[in-house]
Amino acid sequence: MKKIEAIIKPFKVDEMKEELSKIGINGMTLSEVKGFGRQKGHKEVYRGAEYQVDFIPKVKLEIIIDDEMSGKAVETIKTVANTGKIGDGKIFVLPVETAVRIRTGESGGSAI
Amino acid sequence: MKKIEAIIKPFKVDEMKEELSKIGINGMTLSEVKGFGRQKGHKEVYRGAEYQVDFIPKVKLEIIIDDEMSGKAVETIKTVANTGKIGDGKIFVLPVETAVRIRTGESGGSAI
Amino acid sequence: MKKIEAIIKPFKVDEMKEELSKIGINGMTLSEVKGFGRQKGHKEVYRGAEYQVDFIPKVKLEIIIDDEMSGKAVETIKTVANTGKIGDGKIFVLPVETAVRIRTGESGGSAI
Amino acid sequence: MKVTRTWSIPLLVLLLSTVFGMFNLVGAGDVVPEEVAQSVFPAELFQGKTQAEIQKELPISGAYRDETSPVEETVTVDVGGAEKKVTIFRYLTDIEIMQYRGDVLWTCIAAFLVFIMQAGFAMLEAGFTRAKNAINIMMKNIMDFCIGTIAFLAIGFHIMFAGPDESLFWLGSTAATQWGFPFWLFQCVFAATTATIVSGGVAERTKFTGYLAYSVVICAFIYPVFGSWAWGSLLDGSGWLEGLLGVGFYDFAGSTVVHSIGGWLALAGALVIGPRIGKFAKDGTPKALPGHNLPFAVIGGFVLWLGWFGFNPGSTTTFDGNLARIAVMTNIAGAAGGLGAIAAIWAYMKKPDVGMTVNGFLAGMVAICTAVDVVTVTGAFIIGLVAGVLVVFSVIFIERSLKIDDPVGCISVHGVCGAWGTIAYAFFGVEEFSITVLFAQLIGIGVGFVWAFGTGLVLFLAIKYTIGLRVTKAEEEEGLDIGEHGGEAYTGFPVHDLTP
Amino acid sequence: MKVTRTWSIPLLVLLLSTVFGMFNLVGAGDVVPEEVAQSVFPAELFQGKTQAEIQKELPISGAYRDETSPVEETVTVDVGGAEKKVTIFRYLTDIEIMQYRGDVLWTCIAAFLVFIMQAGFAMLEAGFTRAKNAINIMMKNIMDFCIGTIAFLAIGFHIMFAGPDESLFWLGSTAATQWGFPFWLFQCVFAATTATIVSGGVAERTKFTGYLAYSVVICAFIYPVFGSWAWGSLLDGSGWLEGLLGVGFYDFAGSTVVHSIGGWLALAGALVIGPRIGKFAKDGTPKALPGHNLPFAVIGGFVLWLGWFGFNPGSTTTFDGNLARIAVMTNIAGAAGGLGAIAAIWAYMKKPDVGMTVNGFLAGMVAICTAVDVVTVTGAFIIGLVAGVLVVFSVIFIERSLKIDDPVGCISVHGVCGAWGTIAYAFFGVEEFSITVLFAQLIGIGVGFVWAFGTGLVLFLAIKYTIGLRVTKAEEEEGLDIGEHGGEAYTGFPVHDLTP
Amino acid sequence: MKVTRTWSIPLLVLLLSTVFGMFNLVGAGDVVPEEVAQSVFPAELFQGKTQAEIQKELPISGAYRDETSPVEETVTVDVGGAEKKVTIFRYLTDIEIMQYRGDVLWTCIAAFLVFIMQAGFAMLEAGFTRAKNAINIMMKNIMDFCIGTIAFLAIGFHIMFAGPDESLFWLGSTAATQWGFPFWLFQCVFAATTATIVSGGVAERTKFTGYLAYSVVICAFIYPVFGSWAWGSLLDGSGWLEGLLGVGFYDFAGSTVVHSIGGWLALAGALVIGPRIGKFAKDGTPKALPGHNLPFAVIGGFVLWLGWFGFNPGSTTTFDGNLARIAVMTNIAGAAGGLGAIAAIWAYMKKPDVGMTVNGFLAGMVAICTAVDVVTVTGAFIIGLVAGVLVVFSVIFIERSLKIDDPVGCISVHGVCGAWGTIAYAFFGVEEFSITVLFAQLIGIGVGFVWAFGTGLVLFLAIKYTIGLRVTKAEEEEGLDIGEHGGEAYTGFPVHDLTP
Ligand SMILES: Nc1ncnc2c1ncn2[C@@H]1O[C@H](COP(=O)(O)OP(=O)(O)O)[C@@H](O)[C@H]1O
Ligand SMILES: Nc1ncnc2c1ncn2[C@@H]1O[C@H](COP(=O)(O)OP(=O)(O)O)[C@@H](O)[C@H]1O
Ligand SMILES: Nc1ncnc2c1ncn2[C@@H]1O[C@H](COP(=O)(O)OP(=O)(O)O)[C@@H](O)[C@H]1O
Repeated sequence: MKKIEAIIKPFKVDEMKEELSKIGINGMTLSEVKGFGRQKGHKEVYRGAEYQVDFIPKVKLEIIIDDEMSGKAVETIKTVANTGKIGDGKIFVLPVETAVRIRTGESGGSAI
Repeated sequence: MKKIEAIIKPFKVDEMKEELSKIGINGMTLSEVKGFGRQKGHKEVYRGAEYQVDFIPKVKLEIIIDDEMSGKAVETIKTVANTGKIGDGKIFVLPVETAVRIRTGESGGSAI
Repeated sequence: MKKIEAIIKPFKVDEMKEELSKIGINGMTLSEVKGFGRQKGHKEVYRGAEYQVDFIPKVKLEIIIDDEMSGKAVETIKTVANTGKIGDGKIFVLPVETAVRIRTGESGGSAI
Repeated sequence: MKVTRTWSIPLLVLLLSTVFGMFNLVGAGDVVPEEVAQSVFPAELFQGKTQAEIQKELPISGAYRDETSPVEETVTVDVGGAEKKVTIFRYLTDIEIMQYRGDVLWTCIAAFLVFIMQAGFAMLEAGFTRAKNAINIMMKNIMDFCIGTIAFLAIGFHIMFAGPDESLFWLGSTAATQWGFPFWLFQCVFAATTATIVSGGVAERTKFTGYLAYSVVICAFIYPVFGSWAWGSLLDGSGWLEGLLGVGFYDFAGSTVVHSIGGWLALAGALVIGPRIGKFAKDGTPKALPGHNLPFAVIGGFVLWLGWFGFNPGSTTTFDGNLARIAVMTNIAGAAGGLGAIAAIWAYMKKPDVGMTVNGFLAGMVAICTAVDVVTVTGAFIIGLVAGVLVVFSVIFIERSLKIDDPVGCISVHGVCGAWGTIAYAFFGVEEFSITVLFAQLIGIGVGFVWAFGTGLVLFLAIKYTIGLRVTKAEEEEGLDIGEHGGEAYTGFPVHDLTP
Repeated sequence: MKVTRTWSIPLLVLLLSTVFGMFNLVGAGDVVPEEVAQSVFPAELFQGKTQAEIQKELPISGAYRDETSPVEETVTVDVGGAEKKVTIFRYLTDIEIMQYRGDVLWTCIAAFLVFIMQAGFAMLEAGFTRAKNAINIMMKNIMDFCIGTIAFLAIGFHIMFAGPDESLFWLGSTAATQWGFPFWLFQCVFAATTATIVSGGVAERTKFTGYLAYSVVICAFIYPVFGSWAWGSLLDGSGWLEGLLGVGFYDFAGSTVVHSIGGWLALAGALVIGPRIGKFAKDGTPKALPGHNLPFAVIGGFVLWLGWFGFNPGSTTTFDGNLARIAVMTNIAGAAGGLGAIAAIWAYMKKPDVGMTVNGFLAGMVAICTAVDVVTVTGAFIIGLVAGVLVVFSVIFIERSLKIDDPVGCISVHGVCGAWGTIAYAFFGVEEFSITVLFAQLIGIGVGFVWAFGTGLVLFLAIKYTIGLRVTKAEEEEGLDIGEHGGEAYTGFPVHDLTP
Repeated sequence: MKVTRTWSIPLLVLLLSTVFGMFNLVGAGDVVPEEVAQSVFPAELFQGKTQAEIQKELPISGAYRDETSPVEETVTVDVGGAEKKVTIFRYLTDIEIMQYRGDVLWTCIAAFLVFIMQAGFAMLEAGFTRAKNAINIMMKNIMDFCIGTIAFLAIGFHIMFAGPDESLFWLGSTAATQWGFPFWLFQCVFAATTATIVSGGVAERTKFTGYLAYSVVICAFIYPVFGSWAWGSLLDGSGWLEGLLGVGFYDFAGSTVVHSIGGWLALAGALVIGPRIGKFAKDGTPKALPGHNLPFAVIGGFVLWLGWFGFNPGSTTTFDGNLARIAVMTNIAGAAGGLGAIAAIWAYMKKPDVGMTVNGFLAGMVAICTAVDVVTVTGAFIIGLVAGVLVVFSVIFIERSLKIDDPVGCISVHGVCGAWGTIAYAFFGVEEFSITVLFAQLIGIGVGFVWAFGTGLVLFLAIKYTIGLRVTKAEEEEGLDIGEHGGEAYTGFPVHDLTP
């Protein structure tokens, strides 16, 4: 099993959910994060003082997925999230040892 | 060492913290996430327009734990978080290579 | 490739970003989490009722990094985040299988 | 022949010095009203009409006054040593018209101030509860006022103020004259206040349809009936409490009539509907379910304070110097209430809790309503201070001992401190303490409690077993905003409530 | 000799009974004004001056009244059976001065209430839109009022109210007398309201410089010109709509003059600027872009309600009993509007939506403005109720069928319901229905639409092709707060808007 | 015999035309007051009492007027060519009573408007600071008003307004009459405002107990003492600044007396307590610590603007036409201040910053207070505009050059712009420029600075070394809400402040 972590632009979430559903991914967890990278932040002013805001709102998607599905999932995410502009985000894949569905107690592939 | 990630219902947090303390787990990190899965979201209306909200507030618990404790922890989480209703959540276990306690610089098992 | 997860005190974020930049780390993702650990929370009162708040605001930094850089990164985080007080936080290192930059499609080391 | 005059319009308190005086009806064997009238008043007050003609234009009762309708006045004429009362009909003098306009203006401004209390209550209640129910709380407050206005217009005003002869449904005869309008407006905002008070006690768990139902009944029936007992004679009614034990039950601006009635209705509601999920642990220990936006709640408290400057001083519905005194006493009681509460909670819980402090100044102003027009500075200070302390322990007692879940403390603030203020009148509102007065006040409080709590129980139980009073467990957990109104209050902000 | 008097000052409606009466000029072959004056009024009203001397002190027009400036009055003298009109100049009586002071006080208080509507609009608009644009919305509302004040002072007031002879730029001759001040203040807050209404329709995508530009033009030109047509004679102007078809176009407190003008300008703006990114799917289906703080928006609605108690009753600018009646009708229409809207949206969408309910009570009060001074209770109820239902379907129609993106619904609330209220006058505002009155109202509505929509199109297109009307796509996505104002509204709160 | 009258009650500015006139005392060798009285006034103004009897009922001073207490009036009688002054005692005429009631009503309404500034300040300060301190800021503002009310009641009012003979502690003799109440209320809300201004300068780091201590001292002592120097004679006092250099130090509504005093106290407080952790980098560069809820702050600004319509026009405490002029000038200065500030910050920082814009309109209204009753339209515009520009550079200067941490800019808004407004009087407030007037103003400003800054330093240092002024570092980092009040402002919302 794999964990796919994708950092994407917030307004892509709806489309992403739909496209992932289409390839059979029916579970995911989303969190609101702030990213720092090549995409520059911006200057802000507050009552006469200027300051730099480097962290930009992003969404992190976490999907636990069977090994075989993971390639397709990464592909889909890559396609959907791409706008061609700096800051489109990243996809990371991590190994997962087990997954358990709390409601039923199932574990492994059937849990996700 | 393992990392246990558990996606649970928000109102289970207090009980979870207590039960995990009982079995000797005294550290964890919680984040507020939104989940998509079998549990259906709901329709909302806003000034005459209807829209679908699919992401449901969940809490993600992250616990770094010694290998031997991990089974017990998973069991406990499973028991406490279970309400028998769709949307109870998932537990994922991932491998961890090292852990460091910043304050003391200790690493490995004593760091957690 | 490794994933470094560091739970730190919120007000260390700015300094951390600067110091990590200095050692060549130009990408990271930050999320706002709540931590439970040795650092005790506090009692709160609300209209005559007392209650215990155990979860303390923390920031989680996630950095995906080449294997060779990871040691240096951990060191830097440890130094910067250290205040010597309980609650300074933890650093965890996890294995990562792949990384993809969405914009370009690059993967592996050049993606981060 | 000496003439003294008795006014038929209590509100025209102004001395009409230009027409006062002594005069003789030379050789008057028989007293002709026409003649007396012309001797006492300048001719233009009769607009060339005879006494009989003017009499026909008299409004149904003095309450339906207007700047163009005539008034009736009794003049005592001294005819050769024998006093004779002559009733004279005339139009208003210019100065009386000015006074009338002043009454209208002040009563309206006061009503506007009381109106904005709706916003204050909405902020207070929303801020003291959880984010997931904020829309519902807003909707309840909007509907309280919309329903309150129409229900009071259609039925409540009649019940509260009609005499035996005319109808006040849908304003009725009142609409024919001007005074009915400011008076109705002021009474209408009072009625809506009562319904809104109740809202806090059953917050975060009441079905919206059930809420609408009880709001109608309170504004159209429960409040007006008690109001008619205590205040009916302000227009054409006559309330039996007004003459109680000879001294009358006294409640100038509604510590009991508005606040306690609201508080006891909330008590009935909170009892019938039961506590919110998670409010009490299995062993009965109360748990805190903290409000989601305390600054919002505090500003609501300030807005209520502002509204009280209409609520109390406006209750004279008269443009005169007295309103300033009442405003000052209101302010002192509020400030003392705030200080009393902060001291009490700080001593008891070791922290100056903001929720209790806000409850404290509100409690001070609730308590002062009864005696605010007659109290001294020291009286106002003590009434407020005691209310501030009382509200703290009342909240704690109701929660810890009675195990009643009152999310914003309205039973304590309005019910308990309203009762305290009503009793306090017997100690601080009269020249000399009189046991009769105390009894009258206690009876009034008791009647208020029995009426409001009794009808409240019936009402809430009736709703419970018909259209339903409480939302489902799932809906309560998810929040009423989504379940009842199909929306979220704070889209874009992650709201994470770890309470059930 | 019989004397009757015709007042030259319409607002001094008070009867001066102390000086009324009948008198004879003994043997008067020739009528000497000096003599007549002295016989009708007490000497002190002339301050020892001759009629000619007083006449020189007359203000330019009766509108520039003051408590110390003289007035002109026509007295009809009956000389041996022949009626003769004599014009007399005199100073005010004490009671007239009191009335004047009352007019000033009430007009100012009403203006203060209308002022606070700026805050209400700001809260409503900010709450109904997304967090990333909240600063921008606040800034727009602040600037509306700052710019509105100065632009109306410099130019608008002159355009709207000047007669042919004097200048009202920068207050002009008005500043010389007292009455100009309350009147200007009340008109100024009205003008600013119009600009603010427009703001909602083009929210979340308008360049700040473009916004400032159109705000100036609206307050200095577009609103005052239409205002001069409908209301010019309230001071020294004379509007051609005021005598339309003999009956005159009637709009007491501005359903058309303020609200529809604002609504149609918003329509023009929304059309020229186009919908927000993400508002319509590729197939044209509207998507919800929910507001970020609905409790804030609702409190804004309550504040607007409060403001309306100045807006409508204050439009008499007269201290008299009538203001209460107007306040009551305003309140009834608002309440009925809220009920109408909640019923409509509940029936149609199966949920009692908070946004629509707020729009509903606002719509009720927009609609009642025209006829609020003459309507009955039932009339006010129906006008409000219909407006509440109408606004719901208007919002849905404009969004779904016309594909126009109006973030807060101002086109429907102010434009459509303003028009409804203006028409409603013909049915509920006159004794007997008259087709002429209906036509006059329809013409007024039509002229208002053509003027506001027409000048609006020109204005917004001109801005679009010069300084620019819309922010860049990137800036719109990121939020105008950062792009236009260099800041964030809610630092410290993670704001995560998943809409574009 | 010619009679002229000198009023003993300055506020009764109304001409009593009905009693004016010329009359002869036939053969009067000796002038009998009784006779004169009866000839000048109608009999009912004496209520059948002798002059001696009425004299006994005179209130202690004219300031303690009431609608039922008699007044003293000097009538000049011309006896055979020789002028003689006769003092007459009488009760009020009806028209004087109406005027009195108008004064009471307007003064109270103005006080209500000033009261709501407390809420405005609370919103402004809370919005401009961080979420973790929001409860603390609310509590400070509540306590300012509660403490302010009771401290001013107990001590401050006496210090500020008592003459040598009577006590005004706990209202004292004032409570016996009616006028004391509106006057006290208006003065009380002013006093509370001063304390609240200071709050902003020491926000986010002050111990709550320390805060309470200084709030008492300011309301009970520091403000009233300076107030007594500048405004004492408004009641029974007599301030030495009032006659300064013959022309008197002029400060109509408190640019210096309220605002600068508050501003300089804040300066002292900010200096003694030091900057917030993280405000300045090690090299002294200021860092932004952005406010957590700017829309809330802006609405607070609007509420303050509303309050100013009571603050300035209400300062006449008189019901007359003048209040409108003052309201208009206040409004123009506010609008000009907003425009000045947005232009300045836009030019200087390239962004139209919302915080500065709000400070700008507040600064405009602070500055206009001194001369608002005498200034022209252009004068008001310039005073406001300059204040708007000034506040921007003052904020930047204080932060960047003086390294003082003033979280909401109150030193600049109230201190600096208050001083500017006080100076501006010498240029825009008098017919002809006079160096004496300028000096008088400068001396007043200087005295105010020395007094407020001096006593402020002593006060804050005294608190620092006794009960403690500043919270611990740990508490400051965690937020004062938890440390001082044991709660969080926004439970349910994740608040993540990355600043220390
Ligand atoms: N090394 C990294 N570790 C973790 N997250 C990263 C890393 N580099 C980038 N990110 C995340 O990806 C986002 C996009 O990266 P950025 O460098 O701005 O643009 P791009 O993806 O187009 O190269 C960042 O905002 C950050 O959240
Ligand atoms: N494949 C997945 N990857 C990551 N998170 C998931 C996945 N599937 C489910 N989740 C998380 O678990 C939560 C519960 O899942 P759901 O399918 O709704 O119910 P259940 O756990 O009862 O099967 C979801 O809201 C989501 O946050
Ligand atoms: N076993 C754990 N798993 C995950 N997170 C942990 C664990 N232990 C501690 N943490 C995180 O680290 C933070 C600091 O830990 P704490 O025990 O309070 O202090 P210290 O790091 O000084 O030992 C906690 O608030 C929590 O977020």
